[in-house]
This record gives sequence, structure tokens and C-alpha cells, in this order.
Amino acid sequence: MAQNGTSVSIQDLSLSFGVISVLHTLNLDVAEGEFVVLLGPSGCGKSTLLNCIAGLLDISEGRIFIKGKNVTWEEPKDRGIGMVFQSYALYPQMTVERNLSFGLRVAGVPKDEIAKRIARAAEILQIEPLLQRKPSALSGGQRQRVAIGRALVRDVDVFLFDEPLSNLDAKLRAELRVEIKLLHRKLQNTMIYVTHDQIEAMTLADRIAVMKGGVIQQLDAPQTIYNRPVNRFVAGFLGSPAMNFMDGRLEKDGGDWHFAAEDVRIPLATYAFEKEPTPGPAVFGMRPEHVAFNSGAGWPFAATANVEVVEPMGSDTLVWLKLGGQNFTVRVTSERTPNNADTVSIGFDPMRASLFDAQTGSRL
Amino acid sequence: MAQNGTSVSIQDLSLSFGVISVLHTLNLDVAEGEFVVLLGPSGCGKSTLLNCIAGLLDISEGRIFIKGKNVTWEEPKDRGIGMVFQSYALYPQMTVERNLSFGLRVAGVPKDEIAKRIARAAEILQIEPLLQRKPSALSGGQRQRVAIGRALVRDVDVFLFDEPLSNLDAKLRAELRVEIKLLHRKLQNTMIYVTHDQIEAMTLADRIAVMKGGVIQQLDAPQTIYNRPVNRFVAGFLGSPAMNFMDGRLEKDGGDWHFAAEDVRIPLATYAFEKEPTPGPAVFGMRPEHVAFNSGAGWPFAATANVEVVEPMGSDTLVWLKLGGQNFTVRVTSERTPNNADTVSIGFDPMRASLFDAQTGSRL
Amino acid sequence: MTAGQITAIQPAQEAPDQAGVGPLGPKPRRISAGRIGLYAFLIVAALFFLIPVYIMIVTSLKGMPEIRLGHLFNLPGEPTFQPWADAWLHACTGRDCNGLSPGFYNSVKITVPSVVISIICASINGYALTFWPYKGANFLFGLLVFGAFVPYQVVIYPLIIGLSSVGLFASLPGIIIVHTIFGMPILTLLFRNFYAAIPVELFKAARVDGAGFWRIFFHIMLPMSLPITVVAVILQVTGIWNDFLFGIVFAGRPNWPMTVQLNNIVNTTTGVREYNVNMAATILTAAVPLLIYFISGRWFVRGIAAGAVKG
Amino acid sequence: MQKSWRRRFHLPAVIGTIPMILVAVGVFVIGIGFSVLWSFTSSKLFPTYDFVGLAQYRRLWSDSRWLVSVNNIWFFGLMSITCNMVFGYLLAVFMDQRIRQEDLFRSIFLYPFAMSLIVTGLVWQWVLDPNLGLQAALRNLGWSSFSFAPLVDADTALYALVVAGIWQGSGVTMAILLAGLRGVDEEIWKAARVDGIPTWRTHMSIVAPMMKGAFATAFVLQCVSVVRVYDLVIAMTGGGPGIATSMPAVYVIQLITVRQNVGQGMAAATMMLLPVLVVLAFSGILLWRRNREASA
Amino acid sequence: TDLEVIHWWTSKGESAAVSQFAKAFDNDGHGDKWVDSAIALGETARSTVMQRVLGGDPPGAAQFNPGRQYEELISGGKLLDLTDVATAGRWDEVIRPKAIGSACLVDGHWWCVPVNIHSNYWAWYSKPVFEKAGVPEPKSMADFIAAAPKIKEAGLIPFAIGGDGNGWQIQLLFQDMVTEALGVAKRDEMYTKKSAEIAGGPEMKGVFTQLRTLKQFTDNGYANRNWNDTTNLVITGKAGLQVMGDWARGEFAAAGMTGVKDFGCMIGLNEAKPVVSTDGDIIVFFKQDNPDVEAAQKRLAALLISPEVQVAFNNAKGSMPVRGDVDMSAADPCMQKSLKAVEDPSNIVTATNRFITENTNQQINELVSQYFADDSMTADDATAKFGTIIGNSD
Ligand SMILES: Nc1ncnc2c1ncn2[C@@H]1O[C@H](COP(=O)(O)OP(=O)(O)OP(=O)(O)O)[C@@H](O)[C@H]1O
Ligand SMILES: Nc1ncnc2c1ncn2[C@@H]1O[C@H](COP(=O)(O)OP(=O)(O)OP(=O)(O)O)[C@@H](O)[C@H]1O
Ligand SMILES: [Mg+2]
Ligand SMILES: [Mg+2]
Repeated sequence: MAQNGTSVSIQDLSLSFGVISVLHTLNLDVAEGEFVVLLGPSGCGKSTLLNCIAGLLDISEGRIFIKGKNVTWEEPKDRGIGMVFQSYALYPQMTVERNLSFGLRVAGVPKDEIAKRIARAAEILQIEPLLQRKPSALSGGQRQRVAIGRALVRDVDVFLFDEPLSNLDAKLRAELRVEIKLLHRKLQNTMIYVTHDQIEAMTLADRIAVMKGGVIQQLDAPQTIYNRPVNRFVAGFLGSPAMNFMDGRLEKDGGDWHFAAEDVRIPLATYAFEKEPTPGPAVFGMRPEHVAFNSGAGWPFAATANVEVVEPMGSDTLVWLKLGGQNFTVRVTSERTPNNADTVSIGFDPMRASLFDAQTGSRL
Repeated sequence: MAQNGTSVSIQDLSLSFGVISVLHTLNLDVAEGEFVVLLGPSGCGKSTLLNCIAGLLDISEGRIFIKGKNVTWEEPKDRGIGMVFQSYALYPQMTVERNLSFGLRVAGVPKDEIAKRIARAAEILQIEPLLQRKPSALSGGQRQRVAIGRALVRDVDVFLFDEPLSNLDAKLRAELRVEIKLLHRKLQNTMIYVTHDQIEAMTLADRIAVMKGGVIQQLDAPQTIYNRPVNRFVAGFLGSPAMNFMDGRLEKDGGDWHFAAEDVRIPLATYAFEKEPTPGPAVFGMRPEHVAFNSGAGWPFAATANVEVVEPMGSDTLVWLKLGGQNFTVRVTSERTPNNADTVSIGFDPMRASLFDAQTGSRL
Repeated sequence: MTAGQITAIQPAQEAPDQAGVGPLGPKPRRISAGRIGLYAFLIVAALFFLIPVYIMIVTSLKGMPEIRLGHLFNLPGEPTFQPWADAWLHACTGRDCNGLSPGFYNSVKITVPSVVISIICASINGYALTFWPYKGANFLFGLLVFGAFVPYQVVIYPLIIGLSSVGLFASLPGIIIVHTIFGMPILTLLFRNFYAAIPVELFKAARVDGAGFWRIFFHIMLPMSLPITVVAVILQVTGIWNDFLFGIVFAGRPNWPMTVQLNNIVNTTTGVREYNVNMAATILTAAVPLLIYFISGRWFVRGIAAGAVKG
Repeated sequence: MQKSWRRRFHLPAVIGTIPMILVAVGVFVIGIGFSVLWSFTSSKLFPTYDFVGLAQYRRLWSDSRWLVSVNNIWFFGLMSITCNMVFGYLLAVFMDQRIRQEDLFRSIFLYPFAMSLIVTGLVWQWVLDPNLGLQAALRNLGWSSFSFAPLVDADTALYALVVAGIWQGSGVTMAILLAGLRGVDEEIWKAARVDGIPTWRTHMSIVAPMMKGAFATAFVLQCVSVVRVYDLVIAMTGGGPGIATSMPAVYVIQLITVRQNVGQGMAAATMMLLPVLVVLAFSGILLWRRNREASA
Repeated sequence: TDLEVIHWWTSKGESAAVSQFAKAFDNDGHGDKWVDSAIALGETARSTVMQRVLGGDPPGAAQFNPGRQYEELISGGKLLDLTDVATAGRWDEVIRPKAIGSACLVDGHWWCVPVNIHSNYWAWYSKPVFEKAGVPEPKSMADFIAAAPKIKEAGLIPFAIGGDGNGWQIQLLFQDMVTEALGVAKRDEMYTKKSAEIAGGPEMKGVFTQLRTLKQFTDNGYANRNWNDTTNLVITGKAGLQVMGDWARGEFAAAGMTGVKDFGCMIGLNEAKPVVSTDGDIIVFFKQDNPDVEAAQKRLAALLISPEVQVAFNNAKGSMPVRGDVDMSAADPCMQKSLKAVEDPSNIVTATNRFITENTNQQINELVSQYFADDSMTADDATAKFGTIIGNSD
């Protein structure tokens, strides 16, 4: 990735629909050639943000720069962007092929070049047999692929993808994910990508922006976001199955910090605090997949518990236990699936945990 | 689940749009109170099948029974079904609340009953603050939730869900998944559910129907489908990351069957053949999560290989190797992630493998 | 999953017909009570609509003596096509007795460009008002709609003065301009309201695709406005083809449309009226709009934005 | 600076709507301006600039024919707009049921619109004439007490006009509404069918509101044709019997062309535009306030 | 030179007549050409002419009714002064009756050419109807009113009338009755002096009362009937009598009837007091910048009134020529009656339009037709209103 400058820069962006304020003084800098994924709960303003970047919504305040140019009042077509809409927005009266070629024809790309690009996009998206159909004769996933294709064929600096793979099956999604990654490698263009699929987010993103209620909570590399979420919301939002949260207290025993909840005392010697902690209520977070299951001793923290529920999920199984009087889940590979009411031993390294302030929810 | 009869029964159903034949003499029986998930690649006819069951498309051939009654020519409203559309199909000029209540009011349900049901659906779907908005002022995911709500408030025997959660974030999706499961437990109604999310499929389904090109390939319990796919298509379609396939030959050495590909020889003593095998070309399938990684000896099959690519996926990492001259992936928990070009050892039990005929793709 | 299972759960008494399974295959286009009612309504309505044209046709085939007898609904005793021939070829309008035919070409000459230009103008207006409203645009639109309520005769004077001052009075361009002007309010309204119902995402997508004002209009919006364009064509073709008032004043003597002749054949202050010729002439004049109604029908396509967006 | 692209002057949009600007301002504003101006003059055959103040208005409001016209237009307007919309919508709905011979039916419902009213009006007169038309025909068939002569009676002549108006105009209403109906997404219908909503409810509560643009168009078109109704009256009743079916537009046009009293004609026209202006201004303000609220 | 002429002679008979003008003009040896612009309906044709004048594109000539309509055209300087042509053709001598010439003679200048005389003062009746009802043919309106009940008894419509076009047929009847009731002199006085006194007087009340009486003898289909259809009732023997101008003869002729045994005509509503009105058509010429055109216009003006053209035109049209020095022996019996009557100046009734503006005319129309339609309006009311209209006319 050639991170040689800022490609998209959003400064103090605010937007409201009438009385409903959707984005609040939002700032976001995307480097050139970077792949940024927007994650966030439904209705948090992701599509709205993309629309603002594309110049399709009147922003209420702030400025938007693309490639160093202030495009706040620029036409969408002058911003050098391509976009995939969450709602597809295919041109109903055009065949798939014409849908794909429309932008190119507008730009005056030569005929054979158009044909070449369409052929390539159609191949990637596996929509060759559909090229002569109209959108109304396509299935949901096929429509979505056409919508992606419409962006892919264009040669622009910035791609905006709004949940481009949500209606596709896992297999195709995996394939297209790879294709998008390759395309990105090849074209080196900037991508801003909205998705709800965490695998997509983790595998594609250079950086992930986690949004909530129109505010970016954290913007960081995927692993950082995953391992060191800045607040409880981010921690809980990412990861499936979700992180375990345990309410308790932070206590200092001699020189060592501990986390205490009912009968459970977790030593925090290996935990890297953000800043010097103070004793008091706190929330302890631990991902289900970071918990070792029936794997012997040697863990800084170990315990035994009774299995309450077993939830098979295909490749893995989720085991529900009670720890410190609270629900606690552990992810277990299928072959090691215990039975209900079995007593099992667990262990983990608090290094992998996340501690949050009980009030503000921010990382400790 | 009270499986005390057939709820939906589809017999020899065929449907074509003009010359495009979409469903081919399809048969499907869904027991009362059963939760059947339809899985299949985009465009395979899932939505079309749901539409046929709902009576929204004129079928070309075949019969449909709901609760033992032949409803082939029945009006949708007389079939006792509720449906969530892939394209939402909300009534654009009505508020969310009216969207939810309209069907009930038409049916003459008492006011307070309506209010109760709406309140409940809105709570489940977390759309209380949106009740007074119009669909045009909702985000994609919010629209989808309203569409689900519209089906939920109805008191029907059979629910048809067409990718109801595709536009929701993972967290909400997990929550709603649980809600739907609970709802199903409580209402005991039959559900036919289209999804592309395998976790959804695995966790929700009593049985999964895997479709391809308008034909049901396999209809079985999730674990069966996952562990004993009837053909290569089903094997490859389910599971993420996808199953590894290795082309090679089935050979008989003395009394023992082996699978051979280049330098690799896999003993099949523990493999349960469907029927007496014959030597010849075959495909060996093994799920990446069923491969043990750097975990010492004791496996019926073990090998060492060089790491080619490492793909982090959040909780796990996918490691790409070469085995028998072919790509082979292994899923590894994050903490054990190797480095590129490391030499690693792998092992697995062929009991967990699937063998397919190289020609027909059907399970051996 | 087999047929055996099915029959098992299908007690024979529930569906006594063969194999106990009931309806099979596509729903036959049965004639339900609802459909009978529907056709009954349509046919009764059609009959009501057809009464006058029946009388017109019957009358046009009668001779004047038979008409004077006044048996309106009777079929012609001795059918004659002379009135039709007269109407088309021989009826007198002033000193010329060439029937309607001479004005036909003029009518075409006026109608075609007027219809095309007025519809293009109006659809651009509707499109701009919906998707590109600039400050004051809607106020202008309000004025335009206001103008639709003014009786023509009121605006005719300023228009005459205006057009003659630019030298377009009594000319083909003049009449085309006049038709465009008077078609504009309603047509603009027609298109504006139509475009307002089109999902705005389509417009957004086209803008991202780099298309500008004109290209979005011609490539995206116009092809989607088929049904409403048909309505516009129906309105305009009829209005302009049947127009007489403007044609006679603004087109100039050499361009007088067919309706001037029709009016002359049909109307007279103190002269003798030949009802059979009148009827034939009226039907003949209406033939072109009627033809257009019939042909344009298939453009009333269904689901114009189908599959374009979800939600 | 805070002006967004949408509200800025888009040059192509302005260029594209130059005809509209010219027509709205150049023709209607100026034209109406002159009419108002002339309504204060003593213009007879030609417009002049001999101002007489409100004299024309005084004469207008003391003319019984004008008073009758004003009364008539309300009644006629209400009746014919309602009937036309209802009937037109019914037709459109029925046409939308994938019926056979759709083209034929549509053409039948539309054809009256294509025919010159000069003659069709005459035919209607014949049909409604007690000695020639329906009454005579039915009496000939033996129903000797049948009495049907709507045009003769001042009270019923207006109803006859309404019926003829429906006959002439409901086809267009149908066409507009049909175009609107055809724009409704198929999935909405599916959803309503699954919800078990009876077809008529679907129409009333879901589809019709979705078609409010088409309804608005048809409604305005109806209003325009009511306010401007002229041909119909001339062809059917000539304003008679007596002056019973006179309408404002008929009055205006007769003043200008036949009576050659342009001044008073313009005064009448100005009076006609007044209520339209009030309604438009009112809805304009409503719209503006809604927009302001939405974008506040 | 091409000369465009706008007129509303569009029916078959009228068309034949106007061709006579055109033919003569085309063959006048100056290479002239009659460009025919026929526009049906007087009001339409007239407003077209006005609008063309306003647009600066007036036709060469146009048909008008002798009335006050074109006064504004004269004062506006739009018309060509024909005085020199008139002097040369001694119009003031040849045109008879004088009243018809005076329509074109304003302030000593000739502004138009009268081309024919149409009399409104006629009643047409069906001989078979009177025969069937067993009553003698009428010689006056009084006769007819006496006979009407008998005709009604016979199951026929005694009196045929139509209410189309603002009720002009009713007004025609009314004006005829006014003249009969007041006498020519008093009528002229009423109109010229705008005498509300006469207009609101007892004679007028008598007229209105009689009108109401006549209404009883009509059928209920009159409301918007054309004059043609009205005449048709008489022709087919469904109705007894109609009051209509002399153009009704054309309908009888078109139905193959002659005025001898099928129908009768009653001049002036009273055979004993025959009157002829000076309604008719005139042609005006619009000022053009081109002297050639002006010359052609004057040639046409002269031609229109020349004896041969007058005979040819009026024979075809069924109207009376405006000059007496022509041979009209080909005319039918009814026409002969009026040719005879016109010779006596005391029989001449000046056209109503000459006294009142079109505005007043329409007000009278409205009053009369409203009165005719609305039985609740009393004769007193109507008379009073009529007085007001005449009193306020300009
Ligand atoms: N109206 C139509 N005319 C022609 N072909 C159609 C029409 N509707 C759907 N198809 C085709 O039928 C096939 C099945 O469509 P369907 O919508 O059932 O797919 P699906 O399984 O729901 O796919 P997805 O997961 O993408 O929604 C697709 O290949 C589609 O292209
Ligand atoms: N036109 C509108 N008027 C009012 N509110 C709106 C409008 N459009 C969107 N909103 C609201 O703005 C918020 C953000 O919407 P947006 O579409 O950006 O969400 P999103 O993050 O894309 O969600 P999703 O993942 O569900 O698509 C939502 O709460 C939505 O209800
Ligand atoms: Mg969104
Ligand atoms: Mg689908």
C-alpha cells in the first residue's frame, strides 16, 4: 500500500435530517490506497457517511477533502469516486450489461475497453449468463453483484462500498472478498467499505472505523481493534461470539492488581493498563476464543465450572458456563464438545483480556 | 418441537420464468413446528421457492400442501403464512407502526392486542424509537427489522423468511437469531428460512436444505450436512473457511483403502464409506478446522509442510499450505499463528474426511 | 420426501378425487365471480361510452331524409358511404369543396413538432424540479400551475402582441410555440409528480457514475417515464390535433389545420346542416388520436422501476 | 457557503428550464398582469388603456348571469371532480387486472377525449332530447311513462353536463392513474397479499397513497378543466336553458368574443383567478414550511 | 393580387354563393385571386379577424354583420375608406333600401360593402300539420295562437323553437314580436333614444306575456336545439310553425320542398303588415400598406356590388340583393313576397344590431332566454329588466 498522502479527509462533518441529527462533528482521514472498513450497528450513520463523501447528501457542517482538494461543494462526478449502494440502485430499464457500461460510456471510454472491463467484472462476479437480463429478472444476490460490478468497472481513486456482499452466500462472499482484496492490491485505490461481516472487516481492512450513533469510536488496525478495543462498545461489537463481560471490582493486593467478582479473583499482573488504574468497579472482558478449555494447567488464571448450555455452530461449539455468578462463554472446537452439566476446567491469560471502566466504558 | 405431522409439503414443483426454468420437480416436506433453512448459492431459486409456497408466483407444475390441505391454487392470505421479503417491501407511505399493524387491523384484531404485539415485536427488534418514522427515513438494517416485525406480529402457522438478517450487524444479528429461535420454541410454528449465513443456518435449523440450480441437493440435520455432505457441492458450499479438496486416486493396498495424491498417501481405515468403493480417481475433502496443527503425533495421518500464506481472521488464522501438490488450508487459533515459510506439522483423522467421486461428485 | 409419505398424511376422505391430492400445476384461469363482475363493469362502462359513437356511426351512414325522421338508434335503412366520401373529399368549407383532406398534412405538420417539443420541455422541467430544484424553481412551477387555470382567451392578446413583435405571428413556429406554452403547465405537473415517485437512489447512482444533468435525463429518467410519456402524448396529441382556436389565429392561413375545415363542415350560423357528413368528418378527424391511443397502449408498461432498488 | 449543491443554481438545470421560466414569467405573469390591467379599463373590442377604475367589477357583480355562473361552477366542480376521480380510478384499477383486450377497452374509454365536442355534444343532445333520444326510444319500446329530459330542466341540466364531462374526461383520469398504478412495485402487492389485506383495502390504504403524485396530477387536471370548462357547456347546453348552466369561463369568453366587452371579460377572468391564487399560495406556504422544518 | 377574405359562409348553399364572388374576382382581368378563408360561426370568424388585426396581420377583407361591432375598427383607423369606389359606383343611389346603405356610411365615408339582405321577420309553417289539426293556415301570430291548442290536441307540437347559442332563436322571435307590437316607428324610437319608458311599457309587457303563451305550445326538447333541427320539426310535420329568418328556406329546399304545397311562409309575423329587416352581410376591407393590394381591395369592393355578381350571389344564397335594379325572377314565392315588400320603405325595419352593441344584444338574449326557460319569472319582472337594459345600453 502506498500510503503516500491523504486520500479522503473528513473534517468536523455534521449532518442531520431535519431534527434527526445523524453525524456529529465526525473526523476521518483515509490515506491514499488505504482500505478502511466502517463497522457499526444498524442505523449508526454508515450509509449516510458514504453518501456525504460521495456528495449525495447536503452536509450541515464541516468539510470534505479528496486528494487534497476541498470537494465539499463539488459534484459527485467530479470527486473521482465509485459507489456501491446498499439498495443496489440498478437502472431498471437497462440490461445488466448496460448497467455496467453506463458509467464508462459517460466517461467516453472506448468500446473495446468497455467490453474488456465488463468481461472481467462479469467473470469475477460470475454474472456472465445474466448480462442480457434486466434487473427485475435477477435474484437478490445477482442484483447485488451487478451493483458491485458497476463500481468495479470504473477507474476511480476512491471506492465506496455499502454492504456489497450482504446478500451473497458464504462461498461467493469469500471469493469476492479475495477478488476485492486483489483488485485493491492491483489498483492501489482508496476504499471505504461498509460491512456487517466481521470476517470481511478483519481480512480486508487496513484500518477499521467502528461507529456508534454517528461518532467514530475507534479507528485502528483490525488486530488492534480486536485485541485492544478502546471501550466496551467496541469490544462487545466486534467478535462473534461476543466478548464475555464480567462486572466486578478492580482491587489492589499488595503491589498487584486483581479483578474480583464474587468468588473469582483474576490476577492482572500480565495485563497492560492504559494508564495507572484506580480501585473501583470495573468490567472484565474476555473473548470466548481466548479461553483454553480442558487444556490443563499453566494458565495465569484457571477455574472449573459446570456446563449450562451447549450451542453447536458448525465448525465450533459455544459452551455456556457461569463464572463469578455471571454468564461466560467459551468457544470450543467441535470434537471437544462437552455434554450439558459436565464439569470442565478453563484457563486464560489476562494479558488477552480487556478491562473497562464500569461507568464510562472506556478501556482501563 | 412437535413433529406431529407435515406442515408444508411440496411435490414435484416446477417453475419457469418464460424460457428460464428455475425450479425443477422439487420435493420438500417440512414437519409441523420444524425450522428448515434453505441454503444455496445466489440465484439458485430460494426466493422463488418461498414465493411459490406463499402463493405469490404461479407455479408451472406440481402441488403444494400446507397443513395437509392442497393450497396449490389458494390465495396467499388463505395459506396461513407470514413472509419477510428480501427486498423488504415496506409500505412506503405508512409509518413503521402502521406497517406493522396494518395486516392486523385489516384482520380485525382488537386494538389493545395489536398494541401489545407491536410493542413486543418492536422490543425484540429494537425499533421502538423508529415507530413513528416512514421507511424512507430508515437505514437499510432498520428497514429490514421492520420487515421482520411485520411478519412477527402475525399469528400464522408458517413463517417464510427471506434473508431476514442480511443487513444487520453481527451483534444484532446474533441477538435476533436468539430471539427468532426463542420465538420459534414458543410459537411452535413452522419456519422456512433463507439465509447465507452459515452460523444462522447451523444454529437455527432443525434441518437444512441445500439447493443448487433449483434442485435440493441435501436435506438433513445441520451436523449431518456439515459432517457427511452428500456431494462435493454441498461439502464445498458449507463451512467457512471452505473444505479442502484434494484430487487423487482411491487405491486398495492389501485389504486397506488409501487415498493417493502425488507423494501423499492417506489411509482410509477409519473412513466410513457409503458403499463398497472401487479404485479410481476421487476427491478427498477435509475441513480446515479438522486439521490439527503442530499438535504432535498420534494422528492416523500426519505430514509436514511449509506455510505459504497466513490469513488472519480475527479470532482465528487461516494458514495456507501445499499438500499433495495442492492448496491446503488449516484453521489455527490466533495465538498459534505461524510465520510465513515456517515448516509446520499437521495431522488429521480421515474419519472426519469426505470422499467424493471425481466425476459425479457424490459421496463415496 | 417421497410421494409415499405424502399420501400417507393425506387421508383419502380429505381429497376424494384421484390419488387424493387435489389441485395440481398452475392455477387455471378460472372465471371467478369477481372476474365476471369485473368484466361486467367494464362492458357496461364501455357500452355507456360507446352510445354516442354508435349514434355517430349510424347517422353517418344514413341519408339526410332518413336522419330527418329522427330515429336515432335505428340502423341505417339504406346505408351509404357517401357522407364519408363527402367528409373526406367533397365537403365545402367556403369556396373550396375538398373535404377535410387538405388540412390533414398541415395538422400533422403542427402536431408532430408541437407534441415532441412540448413533451421534451415539460419532461425536462419535471425532472429539473424533482431532482435539481434551484432556488425559486418551485415558485416558478407554482406560477406555471396558476397559468393553467387561465382561460386561453385571456392570455391570447398579450401572446399575439408578443409573437408578432418577434415576427412569429401567423407562422408554423408560432403555433408550435403556442402549443408548447399551453401544454407546459399540465405536462410539467404530470412529469414532476411522476419523477417524484422514482427512488432517489437511482438518481444518486447515476450521479456517481459521472452522468450530468442531461445524461441522467436522457439515459435514465426518460426511458423510465414511458407510461407517463404515453399519457402526455395522449393529452398533447389530442389537444393539439383537435385544437382550432390557436391554429386559426397563430398558424397563419397556409398552415391551417384540419380542424378549421372540420369546424367549417360541422358548424354554420345560418346554413343548412348535413348531420351525416358532420358525423363522418368528426370520426375521420378523430382517427389519428384514436390510432395513437390504440398503438401507445402497449407502452403502459408495468413495474417501471421493478428490480431497481430495495426498501 | 452553507448552500448545498442541491439548492445551488445548477447551470444545466437553469438552462433546461429556460422554457419554463419564459413561459411562467413571460407568458403567464405578463399575460395575467395585462388581464388585470385591462380589467380596469373600458376596453371593448380591443384592449385600450382608458381606465375606469372598478366600474367593470361593479357591472360584473350586478350581472345575474355571472352570479349564476359562479354558483354553477362550485356545484359542477364538486360533482364532476369527485365523479371523475372515482370513476377514473375504478376504471384504472379494473384495467390493471390483466384483463383481456386491454388495448380495446382503454381506447374505448379514451376515445371521447379525441372527438370534437362540437359534434359529440350534439349527439348527447340528441340522446337526451326527449323526442329523439332515450326517452323516445324507450317509449317506443312500450315503456310509455318513461320520462328523461335532463337538458330541459335548469336543475337537471347541470347533472347532464356532469355526466357528459365524465364521459369525456374520465378516460384521461384513467390513463394518468393507470400510469401511476403501473409504477407501484410488484413486491408491495405481494406483501399485501401475504398480509391478507383484501384487494380493495390494498388499493385504498397502500397503493392509492403511493400514487399521490398521479392523483395530484389528475386532480389538478380536473380542476383546470372545470375552471376552464367551455366547450362542454357550449356543445351541450349553450349555457341554457336560459342561463342555467352558464359557467365563469363561458362567461369570460363570451364577453370577450361575442359581447366584445374585453374590459368586463378581463374583470371576470381576474375574479376567476382569485380563488386559484388563494389555494396555490396556501399550499405553497404549507409546502415551504414543511421543507423548512425538514431541512432545519 | 392575392386577397384573403375571411367569412363564415360555410354551408353548402353559402359555399356556392361565395364562389360567385370568388369566380368574379379571379376573372376580373387584373390577375387577382380570391384567397378563401372560411371560418364557421360568425363570432369565431369575427374574433379571428380581430386577433389578426391585433397581431398586425389583417386579412384583405372580411365578412361582418351590419352592426356597431366595427365602429371601433373605424375609429381605430383599421379600415380602408371606400368612399371613392362608392362615389364611382353611385352606391348611395343603387343600394336599396337606404337603411342598409347607411350601415356602411359613417360620417359621410363608406367603410363597407353591403352584399345582401336577410330578413329575420318570417314565420314558417307546415301545411300538413294545419291540415291534420283541421285549422286554417295562419295569416298572423294571433291566428296561430288561436289555432295552436287544436294542433296540440292533434298530438303535434304547435310551435317549434330552439334554445341554442345563448337563445338567439328566442331573441329573434322576441324582436319580431317587439316590432309587431310596437310598430316600426316606436321600436326605432325605443332603440335610438334608449327609452326605458317604452322598453318597460305595457306593449312590451304584452310581448312578454305572449312569449309565455307561446312557450306552452312548444315541446320540452327545445332547450338547446339548433335552428336546423327546429326547422326540421316543421319539415317533417312534427311541429306547426317556426319563426326564423329567411335562411330557413334553404333547409326546406334541401329537403326537397317548395313553398307551394308543403310549407307556407308568413312575412313579418303578419301578412297584413309585411316587414323586411335590413339584416344581412357586409364586407369590410382592412388597410394594408401595399398600394397594389389596396387597388385590388377596391376592385373587389366595386365588384361585390355589381349587378351580375349580386344576382349570382343572392340566387345561390337565397337572400335579397342590395340593389333593386337586378333581375330576380328566378326567386321562389317566399322570396317574391319579400322582394315586393322591400320596395315600400315603410316596410323596412332597421336591424336591431345597428342600434345596440353586441354587449346589450347579449344581455337581451340572456334576459329573453332566461325568461323563456324560467317560468317563475313574471312578465312584469322581465319587462322591468328589459327597460333597465335598454336604459343602460350604450
Ligand atoms: N422475473 C424473472 N424473470 C426471469 N428470471 C428470473 C426472474 N426472477 C428470478 N429469475 C431468475 O431465477 C433464478 C432464481 O431466482 P431467486 O430470486 O429465487 O434466487 P435466490 O436463490 O433467491 O438468490 P439470492 O440468494 O441471490 O436471492 C435466478 O437465476 C434469477 O436470475
Ligand atoms: N431521510 C432520512 N430522514 C430521517 N432520518 C434518516 C433518513 N435517512 C436515514 N435516517 C436515519 O439516519 C440514521 C443513519 O442512517 P444510515 O442509513 O446511515 O444507517 P447505516 O449505518 O447505514 O445503517 P444500516 O447498517 O442499517 O444500513 C438512521 O437512524 C436512520 O434512521
Ligand atoms: Mg446503511
Ligand atoms: Mg433471493
